[in-house]
Amino acid sequence: MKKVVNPGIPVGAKDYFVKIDVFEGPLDLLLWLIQNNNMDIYDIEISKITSQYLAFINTHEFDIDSPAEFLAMASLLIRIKSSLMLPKETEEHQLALDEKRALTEKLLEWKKIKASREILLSKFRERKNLFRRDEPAAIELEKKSALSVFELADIFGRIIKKGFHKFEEITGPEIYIEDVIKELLERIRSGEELKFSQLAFQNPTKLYVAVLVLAVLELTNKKLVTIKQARPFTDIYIKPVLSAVSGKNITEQPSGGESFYGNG
Amino acid sequence: METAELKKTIEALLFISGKAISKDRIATVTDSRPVAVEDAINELKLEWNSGRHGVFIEEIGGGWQISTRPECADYIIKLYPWKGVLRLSPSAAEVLSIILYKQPVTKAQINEIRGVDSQASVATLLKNSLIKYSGRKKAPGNPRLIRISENFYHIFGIRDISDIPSWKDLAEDSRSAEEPEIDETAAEETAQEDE
Amino acid sequence: METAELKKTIEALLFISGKAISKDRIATVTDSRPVAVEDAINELKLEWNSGRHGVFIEEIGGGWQISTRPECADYIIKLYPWKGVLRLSPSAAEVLSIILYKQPVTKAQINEIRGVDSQASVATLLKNSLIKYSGRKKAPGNPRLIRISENFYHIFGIRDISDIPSWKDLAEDSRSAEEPEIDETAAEETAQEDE
Repeated sequence: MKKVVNPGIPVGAKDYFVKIDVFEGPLDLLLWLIQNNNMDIYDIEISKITSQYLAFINTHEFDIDSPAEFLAMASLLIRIKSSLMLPKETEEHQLALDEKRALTEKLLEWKKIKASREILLSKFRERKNLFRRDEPAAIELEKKSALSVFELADIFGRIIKKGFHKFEEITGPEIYIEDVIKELLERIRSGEELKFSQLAFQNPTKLYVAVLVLAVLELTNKKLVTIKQARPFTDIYIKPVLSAVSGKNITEQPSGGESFYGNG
Repeated sequence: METAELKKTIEALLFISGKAISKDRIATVTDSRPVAVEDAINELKLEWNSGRHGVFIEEIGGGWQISTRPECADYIIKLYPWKGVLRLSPSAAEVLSIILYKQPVTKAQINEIRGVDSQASVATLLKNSLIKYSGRKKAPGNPRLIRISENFYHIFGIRDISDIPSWKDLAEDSRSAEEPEIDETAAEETAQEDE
Repeated sequence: METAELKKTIEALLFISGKAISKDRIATVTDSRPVAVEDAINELKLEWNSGRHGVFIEEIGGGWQISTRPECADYIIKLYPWKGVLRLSPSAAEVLSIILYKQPVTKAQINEIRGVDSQASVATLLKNSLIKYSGRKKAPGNPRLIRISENFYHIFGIRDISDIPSWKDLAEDSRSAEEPEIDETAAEETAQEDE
């Protein structure tokens, strides 16, 4: 932040060397001059202020950030000053009075903005060490569908009703024994011992459990696995018959055909 | 840094981050030994992970993060509907319904039923693990067969296959009703789902 | 929802959000009465805001949020260096003041009040989400209107509009000090303009 020293214009003896922030704009400078002269903002002594203003911008032209605006203010001040020297009845004099009033209004508004600026700057300093997260936390929620299965069924119903297609019997969702067998084979290929309860738990539906039983029996029948149960109502363990599992049987579709189980 | 201060600082870091921070990173930032960080986090866990709080400290992939308790998930979804909701475009929903009731089907069969190409919808459904490829049809070209995947059951909140309504029953109902009740508006504005 | 559950849920919501959430929003999401929400938050404040924790619950812009304690600032900046970069120049503060009291305003109006061009300050404030464009003025050229944004309240720690002096109370001149009348209506109007 640039500092300028009081430009040596006639001010009260109280502040000969006043260090001030570089003026933000012409209003800033004007207000500072008015306050330094202990002038009533509602009754600005235009000629005094104008000469001090001009003196300042002449000596500080290189410190000024936006010279055009400072010059515009200078010409306004000069215009008001010269018009006020005309007789009171003249239109120019009345116009200058209006402009002077408007300038007072702007300065009063400017004072408020400056006061607010100071409040904001101090609040900012107080809080510069407080932080928050501006974005929602990155969390994983299990996604839920906005559509329900009933709506899906309805959509399907409407597709069918369009009548373009003759379907053979639609049976509803299906679980294929081939799929279950394939999955079991994939899992026991590594020599893993499977627990029936674990398998059933991954899709705990009556249909799946029923198909699972059939699949396990099928695999036993083909001598690909052995099943073992310590005593009634305890878990059933499914173990690979290693020689068979490592053979090429395993990659074949174990039982073909269209056998499936559905709820239709 | 003494333990109480370290604990405070770790709390601040975990809260402001919202995602996992590794032990080493915490140690570097707080200028502490990793062992001290671990001790402090264990103490914090005792305080935060009692079940009394709506958040807890969780170890994720070698780091720690603050997570919300599962029982708060419904309210979080109400606050940020886009966080946990999968929305399907009308065409993806159509394709999904066909796969649900006609599985296993090939892409060509789906296209035939809908009368339009369904490649984009199939890709969306695959990406969201709602459907899967499984097996090939014994037909020229051996096209891949598409089925509903296990994840479908979770996403649609179905426990049992018997929870899936028979489309025929619904079709009977909607014949008597004036209009099938489908939330077109919800589906329309949402061509693709948010993260 | 009973108090213990409500407290848990509010913790989870505040954590997830990061930004302030209003009492009404929390009440809607948790399906509770605003009074119950306020009570629960006051209890949470007693637990969280002891100074023993690295975070605390504070009221900002008419809502509540979790903020980190000032003594943790250095570590947070080490973890997220960009958190420490916000600087507020006097001219930016000035422009912000004009927007705060005159919103919605156009850039031209700001320039007119300051007597200098404010483009650079407006750009900085926009970049830091302290202000936002919102709508256009029905005037030649349809200039864009500028308002204070939500982040403003957080950065300056403003609970609600009564934390800021009303336009009338700012820098009272000796002349008007003789009639110290607080313009309640003006303050209310300003409050409504903010969102």
